[in-house]
Amino acid sequence: MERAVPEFEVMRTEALTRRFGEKVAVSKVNLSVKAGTCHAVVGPNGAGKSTLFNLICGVLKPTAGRVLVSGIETTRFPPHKIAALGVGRSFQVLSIFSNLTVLENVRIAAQSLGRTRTNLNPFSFAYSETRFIEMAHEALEVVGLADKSPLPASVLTPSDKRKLDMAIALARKPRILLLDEPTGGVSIEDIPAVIGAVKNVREKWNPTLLLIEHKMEAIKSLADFMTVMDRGAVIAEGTTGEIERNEHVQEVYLGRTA
Amino acid sequence: MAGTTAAAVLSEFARSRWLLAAFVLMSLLPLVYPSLYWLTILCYLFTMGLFALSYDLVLGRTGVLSFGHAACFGLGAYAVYWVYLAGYPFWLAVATAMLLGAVTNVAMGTALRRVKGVYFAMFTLAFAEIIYLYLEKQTSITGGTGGVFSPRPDFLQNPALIFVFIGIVVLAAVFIACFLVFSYMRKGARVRGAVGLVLLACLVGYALYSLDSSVLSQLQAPINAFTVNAYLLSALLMFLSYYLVSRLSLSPLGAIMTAIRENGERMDMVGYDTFRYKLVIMAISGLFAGLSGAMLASLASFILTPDVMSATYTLNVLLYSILGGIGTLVGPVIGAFVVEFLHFNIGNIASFIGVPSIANWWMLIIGVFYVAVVLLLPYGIVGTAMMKGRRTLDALRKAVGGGESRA
Amino acid sequence: MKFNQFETKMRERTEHEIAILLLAILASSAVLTILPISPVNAASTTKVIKIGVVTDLSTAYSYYGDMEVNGLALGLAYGLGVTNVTAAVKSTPNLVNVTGGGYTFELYVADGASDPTTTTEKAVQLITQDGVQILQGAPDSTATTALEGVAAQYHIVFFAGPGADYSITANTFNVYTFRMASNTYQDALTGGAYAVEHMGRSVAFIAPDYSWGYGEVAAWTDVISANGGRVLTTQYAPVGTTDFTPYINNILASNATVLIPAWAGAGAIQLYQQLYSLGVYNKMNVTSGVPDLATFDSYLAKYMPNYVGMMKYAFNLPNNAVNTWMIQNYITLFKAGKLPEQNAITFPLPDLFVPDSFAVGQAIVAALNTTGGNTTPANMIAALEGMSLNSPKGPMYIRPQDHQALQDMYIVKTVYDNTSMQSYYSSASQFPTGNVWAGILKTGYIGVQLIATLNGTQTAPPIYPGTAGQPRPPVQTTTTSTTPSVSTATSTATSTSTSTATSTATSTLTSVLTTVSTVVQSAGTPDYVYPLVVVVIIAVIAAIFVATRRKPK
Amino acid sequence: MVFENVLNAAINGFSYGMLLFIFASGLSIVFGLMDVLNFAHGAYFMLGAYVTWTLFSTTHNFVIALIAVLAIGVCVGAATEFTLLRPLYGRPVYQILLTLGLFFVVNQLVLFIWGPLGGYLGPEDIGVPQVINFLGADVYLYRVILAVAGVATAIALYAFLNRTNIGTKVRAGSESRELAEIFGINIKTLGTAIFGLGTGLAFFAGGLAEPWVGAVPSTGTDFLLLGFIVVIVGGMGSFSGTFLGAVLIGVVYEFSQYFLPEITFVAPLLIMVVVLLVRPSGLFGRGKS
Repeated sequence: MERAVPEFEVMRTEALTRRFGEKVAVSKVNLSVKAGTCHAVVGPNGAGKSTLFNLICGVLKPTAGRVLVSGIETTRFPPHKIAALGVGRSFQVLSIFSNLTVLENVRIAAQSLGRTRTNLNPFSFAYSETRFIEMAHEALEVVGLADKSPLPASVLTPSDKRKLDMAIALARKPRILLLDEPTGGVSIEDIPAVIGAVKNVREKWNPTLLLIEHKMEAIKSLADFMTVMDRGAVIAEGTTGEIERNEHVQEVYLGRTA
Repeated sequence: MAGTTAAAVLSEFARSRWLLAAFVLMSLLPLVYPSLYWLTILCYLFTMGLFALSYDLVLGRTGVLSFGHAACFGLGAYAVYWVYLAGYPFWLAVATAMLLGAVTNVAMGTALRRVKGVYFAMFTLAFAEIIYLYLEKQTSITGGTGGVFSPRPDFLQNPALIFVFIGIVVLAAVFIACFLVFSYMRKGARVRGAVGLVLLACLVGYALYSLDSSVLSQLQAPINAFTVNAYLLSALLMFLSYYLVSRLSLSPLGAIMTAIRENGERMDMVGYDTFRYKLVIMAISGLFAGLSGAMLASLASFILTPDVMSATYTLNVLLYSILGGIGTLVGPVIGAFVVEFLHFNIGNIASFIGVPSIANWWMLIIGVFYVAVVLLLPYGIVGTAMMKGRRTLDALRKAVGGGESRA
Repeated sequence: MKFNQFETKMRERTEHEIAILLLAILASSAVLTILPISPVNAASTTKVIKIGVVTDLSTAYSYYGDMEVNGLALGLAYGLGVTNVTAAVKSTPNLVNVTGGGYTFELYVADGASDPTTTTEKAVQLITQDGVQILQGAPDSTATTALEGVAAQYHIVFFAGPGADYSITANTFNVYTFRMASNTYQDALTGGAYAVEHMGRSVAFIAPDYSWGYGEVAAWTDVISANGGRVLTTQYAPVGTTDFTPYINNILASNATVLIPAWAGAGAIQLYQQLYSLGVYNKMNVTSGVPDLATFDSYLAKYMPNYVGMMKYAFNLPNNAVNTWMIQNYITLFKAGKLPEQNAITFPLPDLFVPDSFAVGQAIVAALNTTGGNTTPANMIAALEGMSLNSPKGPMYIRPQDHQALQDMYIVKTVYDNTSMQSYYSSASQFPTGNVWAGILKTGYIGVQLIATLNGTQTAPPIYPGTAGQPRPPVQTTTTSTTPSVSTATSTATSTSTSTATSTATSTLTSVLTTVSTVVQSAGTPDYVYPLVVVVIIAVIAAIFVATRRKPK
Repeated sequence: MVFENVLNAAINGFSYGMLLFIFASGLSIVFGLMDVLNFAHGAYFMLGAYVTWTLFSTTHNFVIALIAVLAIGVCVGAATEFTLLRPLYGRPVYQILLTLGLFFVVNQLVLFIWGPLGGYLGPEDIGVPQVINFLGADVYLYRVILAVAGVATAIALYAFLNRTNIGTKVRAGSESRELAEIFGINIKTLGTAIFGLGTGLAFFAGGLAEPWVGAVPSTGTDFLLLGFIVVIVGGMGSFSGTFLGAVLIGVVYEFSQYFLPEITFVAPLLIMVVVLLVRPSGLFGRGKS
């Protein structure tokens, strides 16, 4: 279902370009993400989707072009500053703290909201700051891991690990959430659960979602807008419906998965 | 208000009662067993234990491999020498040592923004070696290869000081007694409380009993008084630092350290300036390294050579950590105890097991030791004990009646 | 609540760690008490004197360490009038026994590895654990200096070993230090004077770039300028240099007529090899100390053809009864493989540093005869100062001012020698199996030939100002206990390392303490009172604590 | 005089660099393929020198001794990897500690077997004249020979890595272990072989160094440090990087020894520090960590 979306954009990239030597991973990508929408970035492997995410999050610095998050230029910001602007991100290759408990995984992420003075105070207790623990619980609730919070993260199932990765990104209530293949490496029967989790996040907290996905059903059920990339360049943009009717996209991308 | 602070203080003591017990036990040793030999060695063990502890903050807790730690240690040691011989008070010298250690470590840490992993290890190695080679040439301030005689503060040669320490120890003993009674009052922990009380009473009693004129009269020789006092002071500093560090690992910063070790990139992505936190940790670790260096210079060693800045000490502390168990604060300390204990007593042990000739094969022994530790104790003594021995320890606690004392 | 669980988990973890720490400490302190603290003394009928020898058994100087121990053992045996050395000298690793004349000397040999830190650690261990009453020093000068400090702190007599730095009996001298070996200044007085007289007046040096090198050059420069020579250039090369070409070129450019290489340890081979291959020997006279025969013959001889220089000792240089005795008994032990420190590279005849340590042994016995077996430093020092004795190097005189033994020194020429060895060994079968020198019996070797002997007064180094006036510890009549646990020191004598606490305050305080404790003990209170008192105290505190405790909900 | 010094410094620098290259290329290959920071390498170098010394005194033929020592080194290295290093892949700190242990063990063994004094072969012992006159300057002939030998070894190694089948496998493994395994390369066996090769190179370098620096216990440590510097400066696992790094360090080392002796031992360290600050993974490093 198409939902009514407000018009102001929370994030924009202008002619974003990144080269690795000769190879152009991302070329002149103009992306405009509207608040509260779910914007899917699709494309075959090596289309430069993850590179685009890395550029947005500041892991990589662009060769040219700029990134704006809610009007502020973040092109040269280090990752933690961009995160401080309310950009959360989950990873294609799972990135969690395997040897910590599920709760601690999320709590430590929430703790990053704490003032430096409290974070550096050697005589306070990590666990006496209850608000972070409560935030962590909320994040775990919303992705549906609350019952597993005491377990060490390493024992979780792949789908739960995906959810945990998402919860870590959600811990500090980001306004923009970048999900890099939330269903990647998840077994077929678990995929609905993960998609359900993302849906739940949208309903409960309604962050702006920027989504990389291959699974068509996931895209259909989640995304309002789609941007199709191929060899680093954007080849089509529009609402999910439009893109589905776009032949060019059909034969470039959907043709291969179908 | 007062009530809550008192409660906080009490809970602090409750947390560290084992530490207190260990401290009391060690501090009563010179009374129970007044052997200059063992006191000298244990003083050195404590120093190295603290050094290993400071290294574990960096390597074990934060996962940063640094080969320059000896620079903080050695510069701390020499800072005491310089400041104290310049005529400033001892505490100021120690403070300077800690500061210098911290500054050195931070200076190395600044490279972390760009240099990572093995390259950072090599960078720190070079950094420390340059300092070492430079200062070894400055014969006027470091004594060159021959080194200098350690600065030994006068007040440590005063026999009266020992009673200050005994006062501290008695205080600690009293606190332990309180908690033993406390646990005795708790239903189910009776046996442990009673046993503990009796043991403590016997220990303190025997200590006081053995404090007779023969021991005291021997304290009039400055060297004897110094040895006893240096031992007690080093014990105090080591246990105090251990308490602080273990406290630190419960703090938010401790949690951050662990998370950085587990997954530094993700920490960046969730909004931590990991580089800055790493610098903070380098600074703290440098503080303690400098302190241990100060202990070496003024308490534990007889002479001070620039070698204390050389890679040898870094490699030793690496061995301590691996042997004891990386990341388990106490592990490196124990590792240091074990290695240095072997190092000093290899002669005794050799003659004890009837092969006195191996006393001169230290390098071979330590080498085989390295290999054996790495291959046989992959998680170190404490690591293995904490994984395998957790069950045993619980069983033990049940056996002595503390089974359900955990919340 | 969940986070409480976590906190308790955390606490539990640290508790486990600390528990383990406690256990470990307990275990270690248990081990401490098991291990032998002090070895059992020999038969009580004979007087047991414990001597600690901290030397080098593992690094490049270990050959000197061997000489030191062997010499000391033989010297003690000679002093005790032993006739059958094989019976008198019993050696196990790190412990050598020399018995005779109512004495048993226990030599505790420790390996200081020529590292000052290790050396001091071993010395303190020997003093505090084994309770040695006399200390002997190391081949390395820095280590020897460190040992001086230890001796002063623990108040025991110390004999410096091969470590020849002049400062040991000068800048860093203290009254506990004695030295029978010749020091670098005596070397300089011997070699420098000869060089200026017979080789040329313009001199160049090459020396390692650290304190030992500076000391050497300073001493030789003094002597040379005193004898009317002048130093044209001094080349300092960093320790570990393997390529001396630039320095050699500079020296050649300076047109000096005499080159004096002052180099010891690593790099010496490369230095002499390059002097040789760059033809320096044809262009100028090269002289300096001739090293020990073993090193010389196995490494340096081929690069030092018919070399003339000073030498501390070689078995064929002095000619006196003591030397003969030493050689004979050394050979006896060598053939039996019974030398205290004997291995494959041990030279079949007493080498460079054997006579010095031999003299130490003689001096110790002589001093003990004077003091009646009393080893307190006061008596020993009084007995040793001004002592003269006949050493293998001829008459020796221990100067009271700086405790340096004056002695003969030698100027030698290196020669090919295939006769003198046969006069001591009839066939190679007399060598212990595996000894690398078995071959030289028929092939011969590069030895030395005496050119001149300078007596003790000719080679007497200047007395360093301030060494003479140092206060001696007062002489005692009663022998002191030598329990390993504590060193009973009565005076706060001079210490090179620290300023000791003022004796008055100490003594008064201690007197107070002792009186207190004696009062407590003489009150006739039975021993078990103390534990009881403690229990009562603890109980009272506990009662108060429990009474004021809030009810746990 | 100045000309002579410059000439000698240049020749020594280059040949010392070649020596360092032979030594460090072993380190570099091993690290590239297996990410093992081999602290035992220096000890193997020293051991090589001693073994060559002994072999020569028995065979009286330097070339044979060198070949033999290379073979021995390969066996020793392969044995080490197979028995000790296998269980420790992916745990760098432990590998460091293990190889350190080996370092100490080998040092002590050398002390046992050959004693502390060390052994030295003069070039004339192996039939090479000490000095030859070249443009009026005294030049150490052996060092020229050493330089030539070093270049030859470099070429041989290059050919081995780029022309042979196993060489390509090695390079593939250095790029990515996982990929190599996917393509059916038995990375374990390859590791054993390569560690053997690396150690063999260390032994070989030790043998070549014998008539120059001699066999003394301290050489192990000195060369280990220099070798690490070379490898780091060049970039771990990069062949050309190692070669250039070796020449650079060698030349700097010798020139400072000739013209600025105070900084002889500090200069290489300074270079490493600067290089790391400017290029965090070495001059030719691929930034793999």
